[in-house]
Amino acid sequence: MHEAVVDPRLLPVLLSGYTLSLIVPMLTRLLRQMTGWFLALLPLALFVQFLTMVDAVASGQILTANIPWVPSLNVNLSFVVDGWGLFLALVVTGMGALVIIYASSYLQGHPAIGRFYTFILIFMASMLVLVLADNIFLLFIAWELTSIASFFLIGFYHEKEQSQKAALQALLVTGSGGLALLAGFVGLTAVSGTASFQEIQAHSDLILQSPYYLPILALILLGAFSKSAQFPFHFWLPNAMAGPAPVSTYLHSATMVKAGVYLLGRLQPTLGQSSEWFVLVTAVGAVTALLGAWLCWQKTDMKEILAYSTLSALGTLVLLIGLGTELALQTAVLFLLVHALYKGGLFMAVGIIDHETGVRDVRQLGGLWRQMPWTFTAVLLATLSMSGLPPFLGFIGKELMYETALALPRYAQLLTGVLLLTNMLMVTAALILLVRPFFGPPQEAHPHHKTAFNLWLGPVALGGLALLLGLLASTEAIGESLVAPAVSAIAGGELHVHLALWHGLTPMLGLSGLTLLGGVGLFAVHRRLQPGVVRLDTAVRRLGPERWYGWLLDGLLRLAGWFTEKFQNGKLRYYLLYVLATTLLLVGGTLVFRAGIAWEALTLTPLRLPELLLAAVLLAAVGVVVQVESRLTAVAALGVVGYSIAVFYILFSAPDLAMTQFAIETLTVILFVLVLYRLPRFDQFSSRRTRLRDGVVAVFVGLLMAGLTLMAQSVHVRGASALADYFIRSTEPLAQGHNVVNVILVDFRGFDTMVEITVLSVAAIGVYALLKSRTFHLERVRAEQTAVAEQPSPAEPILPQKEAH
Amino acid sequence: MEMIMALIVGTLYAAGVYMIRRRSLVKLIIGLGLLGHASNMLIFSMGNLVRGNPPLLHEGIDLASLADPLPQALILTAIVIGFGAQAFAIVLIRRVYQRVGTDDMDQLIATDKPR
Amino acid sequence: MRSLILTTATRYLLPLMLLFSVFLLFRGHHDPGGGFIGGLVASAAFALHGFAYGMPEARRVLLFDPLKLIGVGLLTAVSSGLVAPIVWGRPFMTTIWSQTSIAALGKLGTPLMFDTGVYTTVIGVTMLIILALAEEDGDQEEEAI
Amino acid sequence: MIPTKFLLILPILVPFLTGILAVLSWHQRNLQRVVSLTGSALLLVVTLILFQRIDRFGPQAVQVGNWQAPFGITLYADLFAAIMLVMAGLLGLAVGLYSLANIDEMRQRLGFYPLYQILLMGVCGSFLAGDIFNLYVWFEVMLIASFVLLALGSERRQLEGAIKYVTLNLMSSAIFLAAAGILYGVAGSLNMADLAMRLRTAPVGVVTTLAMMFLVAFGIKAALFPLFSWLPSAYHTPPTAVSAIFSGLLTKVGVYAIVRVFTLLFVQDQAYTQAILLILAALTMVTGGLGAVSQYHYRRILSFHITSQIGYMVMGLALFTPLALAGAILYIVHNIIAKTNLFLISGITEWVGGSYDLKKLGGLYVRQPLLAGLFLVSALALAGLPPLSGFWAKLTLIKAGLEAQAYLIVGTALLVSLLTLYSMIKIWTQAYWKAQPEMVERPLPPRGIGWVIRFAPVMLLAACTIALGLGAEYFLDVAQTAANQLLNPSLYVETVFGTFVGGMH
Repeated sequence: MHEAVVDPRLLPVLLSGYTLSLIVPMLTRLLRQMTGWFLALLPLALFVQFLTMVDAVASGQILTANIPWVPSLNVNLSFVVDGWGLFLALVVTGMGALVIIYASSYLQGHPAIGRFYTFILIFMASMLVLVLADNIFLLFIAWELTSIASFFLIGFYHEKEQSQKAALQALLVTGSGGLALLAGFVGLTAVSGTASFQEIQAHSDLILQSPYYLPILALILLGAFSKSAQFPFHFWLPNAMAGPAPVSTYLHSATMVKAGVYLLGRLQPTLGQSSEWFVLVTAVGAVTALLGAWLCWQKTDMKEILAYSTLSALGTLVLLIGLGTELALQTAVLFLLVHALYKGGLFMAVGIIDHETGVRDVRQLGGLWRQMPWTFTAVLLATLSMSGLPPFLGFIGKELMYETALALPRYAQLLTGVLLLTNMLMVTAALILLVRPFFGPPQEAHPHHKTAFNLWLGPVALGGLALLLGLLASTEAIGESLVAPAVSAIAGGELHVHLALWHGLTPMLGLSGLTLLGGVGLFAVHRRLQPGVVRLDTAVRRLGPERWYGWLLDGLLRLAGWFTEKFQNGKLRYYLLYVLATTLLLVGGTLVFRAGIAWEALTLTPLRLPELLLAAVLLAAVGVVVQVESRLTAVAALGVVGYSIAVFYILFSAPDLAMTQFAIETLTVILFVLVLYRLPRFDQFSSRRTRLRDGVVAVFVGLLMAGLTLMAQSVHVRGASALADYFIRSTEPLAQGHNVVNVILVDFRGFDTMVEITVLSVAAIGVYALLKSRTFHLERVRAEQTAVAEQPSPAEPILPQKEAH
Repeated sequence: MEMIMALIVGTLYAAGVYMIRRRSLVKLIIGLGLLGHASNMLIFSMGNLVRGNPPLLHEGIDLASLADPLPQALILTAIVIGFGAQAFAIVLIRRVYQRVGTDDMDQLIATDKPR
Repeated sequence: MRSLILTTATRYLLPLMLLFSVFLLFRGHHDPGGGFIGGLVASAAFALHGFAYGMPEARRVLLFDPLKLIGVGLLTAVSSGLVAPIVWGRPFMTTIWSQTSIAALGKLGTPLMFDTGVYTTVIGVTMLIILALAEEDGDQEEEAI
Repeated sequence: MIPTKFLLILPILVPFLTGILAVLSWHQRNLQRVVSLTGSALLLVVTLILFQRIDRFGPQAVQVGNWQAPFGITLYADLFAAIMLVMAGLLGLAVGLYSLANIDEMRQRLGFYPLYQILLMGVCGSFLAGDIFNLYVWFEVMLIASFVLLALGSERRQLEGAIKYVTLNLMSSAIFLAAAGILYGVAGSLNMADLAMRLRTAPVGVVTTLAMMFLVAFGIKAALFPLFSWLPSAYHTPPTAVSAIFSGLLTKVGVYAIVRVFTLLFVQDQAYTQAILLILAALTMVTGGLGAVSQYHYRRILSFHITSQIGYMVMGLALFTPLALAGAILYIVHNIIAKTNLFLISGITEWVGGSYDLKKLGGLYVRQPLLAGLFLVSALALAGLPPLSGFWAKLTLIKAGLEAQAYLIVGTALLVSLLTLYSMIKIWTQAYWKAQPEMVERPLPPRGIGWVIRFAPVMLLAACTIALGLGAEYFLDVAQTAANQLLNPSLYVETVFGTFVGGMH
C-alpha cells in the first residue's frame, strides 16, 4: 500500500507559476530579450524539483499537501503526488522550459510577447494543479483555467478573424464539456460522499452500484472527450492550430489535450470496472485514432498533418485506457511520453520552417536538409520515433501496443487491426513530414536566415531524448522509476515494468515490420491517391461534427434573434399583454382552482339609493372615458370619476380622504389640461378587432380584480380588527389627538408619510427636470444655429450630448 | 353594497387596462389614472363599509361603530404617491411627444431594435 | 387677459387662504385637515396669485425658491423624528409632547412639527410643478433629435 | 457604539439627509458633489457597521416611533438584509464616485445628486422594511427616483425607454398596492411578522392567490420572464452611472422582496409555489440568455443578462433548501458586483472607444490593456468561470439542484451559463480583440483626474469580485447563516415582537 507523506514544498511549487505570471509585464520591460531564458528557469527548477520526487514516489510514497479553501463546498487545496501525477508533471515542466525558450525566439519582437508569457505561465501552473490535485473540484478549477488560457493563446493573433473563431470554438466545445464535467463531478461527490480522488477510489463499489453511475459516467466522459478532442468533438483541435507554434506544441499536443486522458486514467479504477466504460471509451478512442490517422496523411499543410496525427495519438491513448488491462495502461503511460517527445519536437520544427520560410505546405518545400541542418536533425529523430523504428522510444511504445492488443481477452483481432492501420498511416505521415520538405529538389521557399539557437534547442533536445530514452529503456530509470509508479497509481498494487528493445522474434515484431511496410507503401503512392481522398473527405465533412457545431451555433443565433424579436418588439402594449396574461394565469388560475370565493361568508351591507345613483354616475363616467373621441371630454369624465369617488368617501365615513381626493383630483385635471391641450387629438390607431380583443382581456382583468375583492371580503381571519381597535382606542390617550386617520398619518405610521412626501418631492423634481431639460436643449440648438448661421443647411443633425467627456 | 363595490373595482380595473393598452400616449396616461382609482377603491372596500361614522373621536361617541381608519390612511398615502407618479408621467408623455413627434406608441420602438 | 375681478379678489384672497391653510394644518390632529391639505390650499393661493399677476409675481410672493421649500420641508419632517433619538435616546420618530398647552394651538409636539414639514414640502412641490409648467418654453421650436 | 435602535435607521437616514442637503445646495454643484460623495461613503460605513452587528448578534428589529408591533412600523434586518445593505453601500460609493466624471453638467443641474441619494434611500428602506405597506412606500420612492434618473436629460432614446419603464413599473405598483390591500383585508395586519402568524390560520388557497399577486408585482421589478420587457428597453438609455446603479440594485430589490415574502409569508402551499417559481426561473434564464446572444450593443447585452441571472437567484429560492438559498444569496452578491462593474466598464469603453455598438468598437486590448483586463475579471466571473465569484455561486446552486434532484433546472442553468460565456466572449472579441475599425479614429483621453475617477471604482469592484472568489468560504459561510435565518420564520417573528422596549410613553 502507498504511504502518504506531507510535503511542504508542494504548495509553493504549484503556485509559483501564478506568482511569476503576475510580474511578467515588469520583467519584460526589465529583461527584454532575456525574459524568456529567465522565465524558463522556473519550469526548469520545477522539473528538477519533481525529478527529486521520483525516487520517493517509486518507493511507494505519495506526497501530499492539504490546505482548506472552501470546505463548505468540499473544495480544498489538496494535492497528491503519485506516479501518474508526477509523470505528467514532469512532462508539463520539462516541455514548459523548452517551449518558453523556443517562444522567446519565435515571438521575438512581437509587441504582445509579454502577454504570451503571462498566459503560458498561467497555463503551466494550472496544468500542474490539474495533474496533482487530489480534490476533484480543484482539478475542475484548473481544468477550466487551462481552457481559458488556451482561449487566449489560440487567439494570440487576435486581430485575425480565423483566430477569433478558432479560439471561440475551442472554448465553447471544451467549455460545454466542462459544464458536463462539473455536473458529473458534483454527482460523483454526492454519491461517494467525498471530493478526494484517493477516497473516491476507495468507494468505487458504491459508485458502480449507484443508480446514478451511468449519468455520472456519461457526463464525465463528455468532459474528458471534449478536452482531449475525441470524436465527435475533435474538430476544434485542428482549428486551434491558428495559435502560434509554441502554443500548438505545448497546449495542443503535449499537455492540455492530455488532460482528458489524464482524467480518464485517474478515474479508471473508480469508474472503469464496467462494460459501459469499456465500450464507450474504447470505441471512441478507436474511432478517433483511425479518423485522425486517416485525415492526417491527406494533408499537405505540415501543421495540419501534425494536428490530425495528434488526434490519432489521443485516440490511441484513450483506447488504451479504455482497455484498462495492466499492459494497456503501461502502454498508455509510455506512449504518452513517446508522443509528447516526438510531437513536441515536430511542432517546434514545423514552427521553425514556417518562421524561416513563411511556408508550411510540403508541396512548396524541398531540399531543406542542407539549409536547415539542425531542424532537419530534429525532424529526423522525431519522425523515426514516430514511425516506431528501433532504437527509438517509439519502437518500444509500438511493440507494447501490439502486445497489449494481442493479449486482449475480447476483440483482440479487431483492435490489433485498428492499431495496425493507425500506425501504418502514422508512418506515412512521418515520411511525408521528413521526405517532402527536406529532400528532393529545393523549391522557391527557402529560409531567410540561420536558425537561432533558441529555436532549434527544443526540438533537437526532444528528438535526442526520444533516442536516448529508447536506448536506456531497459534500465531501471525508465521502467521501474517512471512508468511503473504511474501505472500502479492507476491500476493499484505494486507492479514491475520491464522495457526492452529486443524481445526476440515475436508476433509484435512481425506486426512492426508490417506497419513499416504498409506505411512506406502508402507513402510511395500517396501523391496519386491524395486528390481523390481529399474529395471524398470534403464530401463526408459536409455531414461531419464540425458542421453540427456550425448548425448549432447558427441555430442558436437564429433562435435567439427570432425569440427576441418576438418578445422584445418594442411595443408597449405587447409588454403589457404579457404582464396581464401572466397575472390572469397565475393569480386568476390560483383564485379559481385553489381558492374560490366563499359566497355564503360574505357580509353584505344593505343598498341605499343615493349610493346606487352615485355608482351609476361613476360607471357611466368610466364608460365615457373609454369610449369618447375627444381627449378633453375624456379628461373631464376622468374628473367625474375622481369626484364620484370622493363623494363615496364622504358617504362612507372618510372625510379626510374625501378632502384629499377632491384637491388631488382638481390638481390632476388642471395638470391634464395644462399639459395635454397641446397634444394631438385622440387618434384611433388600432383596428376594431384589436379593440375587441383588448376588451376581452380587460373584462377578464376586471373580473379577476372583482373576484379578488370578494374573496378578501369572504375571509375573516383577522383577529376581528385588532389594529383598528388599537388605533381608535390609543389615539386619544397615547397620541394626544382626535382625528384617528391624521394621527395614523403623522404618528403611528408617520414614517410612511415621511417617505410619501419624499416621493412627492422627487416627482416634482422630475417634472421640473423634464421641463427644464427642454430649455437646455433649446439653448444648445440656438447656440448651434447661431454658430452655423452662415451655412445654408447644416449637413448633420447635431447629436445630443451623449455623456460627459 | 359590497357587490356594487366589487363591480366598481372590477370596472375601473378593466377600463384602466383597456386604456393603457391603446397605442395613444394620452390614453395611456388616462388608463394609469383609472388604475390608481381602482386600487384605491379596492383598498377602501377592504375596510368594512360604515356610513356616517368617521374615525373622529368626539364626546360620547361609540368607539366600536367607527370606520376602520387604517385603510383610509393607506389610501391617503396611496393617493398622494399616485398623484406624484401621475404628474411625472403626464409631463413625461408631453416631453415624449415634443421630442418624438408622434402619439403612436407603436412608433416608439427604436430602443428595442437590436443593433 | 387678466381680469380685474380676479386681481382684486386675489389681493384679499391670498392672505385669507394662507391663514386658512395654516388653520387646516393645526387642526388636522383633531379634525379633518392636516399638513397635506393645508399645503395644497396654500399653493392654490399662490397659484391664483400667479394667474392674476403673472408667475414672476407669484414667485416673489412665495419668498423662497420652491426647491428650497422642498428641502426645508423634508428637513423639518425628518428633524421632528430626530428629536427623540437625539434628546431622549428613544427610537426614531418617537413623539415628544410639551407638558403645557398653548392657547388656540393645544399641546405642541413633534407630530405638529412633522406636519409642518409636510405642509412646507407640499407647497414646494406644487409650486415647483406649477412654476415649471408656466415658465416652459413654447412648442414652436424643434429640439435636436 | 451606536445603539442598534439607531443603527437600523441610519441606512435610510444617511442618504435621506444627504439628499436633502443636496437639494438645499441645488445651485452649488461642487458642494453637491462633495455632499453626495461624503454621504455615499458614510452609507457604506454605516452598512458595514450594521452588517458586523448583525453578523455577531443575529437579526435586529426596531419599532419606528416606538409603537409596539404590529401597530407601528417595524424595521427589521437579518443577515440577508444586512448583506444587501452593504451591497447598496458599496455600489452607492463606487457608482457615486464614477458619476462625478460620467454625469454631465446639465444632469447635475437638473438634480442628479439628490435623486441618486433618494434612490439609495429607497433601496435601503426596501431592504429594511418589516411592514408590507411600508415596503410599498419604499418601492415607490425608489421607483419614482429611478423614473426621473432614467429620463433625466430627455434624450430621445431615454424618453422612449422611460415610457415603457414607467408604465410597466406603475402596473407593478398597482398590483402590489392591490395585493397589500387585499392582504390587509384578509389578515387584518400589515406588519410582516404579524402577518406571518396570522396567515398560518388563513385558508391556504387564499394565501396562495395572494402569493401569486405578490409574485407578479415583484416579478415585474425583478424582471422575471415574461414580465421583464421593460428592462432591455430602458437600461441602456441613460448615462452609464445610472445604468450601473439600476442594474446593480433595482432588480435585486425585486428579488429580495420575492425571497422575503416567499420565505416568511407564503410558505403554506410550497409544492405549488416552488413549482411555479422553478418554471419561471428556468424561462427567465433562457430568455435573458437568448436575448443577450441576439444583441450587438454592449449595454443591451448586459441588460439581457440581468434578466438571465435573476433566473439563477429565483432558482435558489425555488429549490428552497438551505444550500440553495445560500447559493442564491451568494449569486446575488456576486452578480451585483460583477454586473455593475461591467456597466461601468461599458461606460469607460464608450469613453475611450466612442460607441456602445460592438461593430464600431475594437482594438482596445492593445490600446487599453488595463480596461480589457478589468473587463475580463468581471465578464469571466459573470460567466461563472473559476476561481472567480460566479463559479462558487454557480457551484453552490448546481450542487443544491442536484441534491434536490431538480435535473432540468440544473441542466438549464448550465446551458445558460454557456450562453453567458458566449455573449461575454462576443463583447471581448468585438470590443477588445478585434482590430479597431478604421472609420473611428479617436485620440485616447488623457490620464487625468477623469481617468482616475472612472477607473478607481472599477478597480475596487474588480477587487471585490476577486476577493469574493478567493475568499469564497467566508462569504458562503455568511450566506448559509443568512439562508438559515430566512428559513426560520419564527426567528423573524420573535425578533420583531421581542425587541419592544420602553413600554408606553
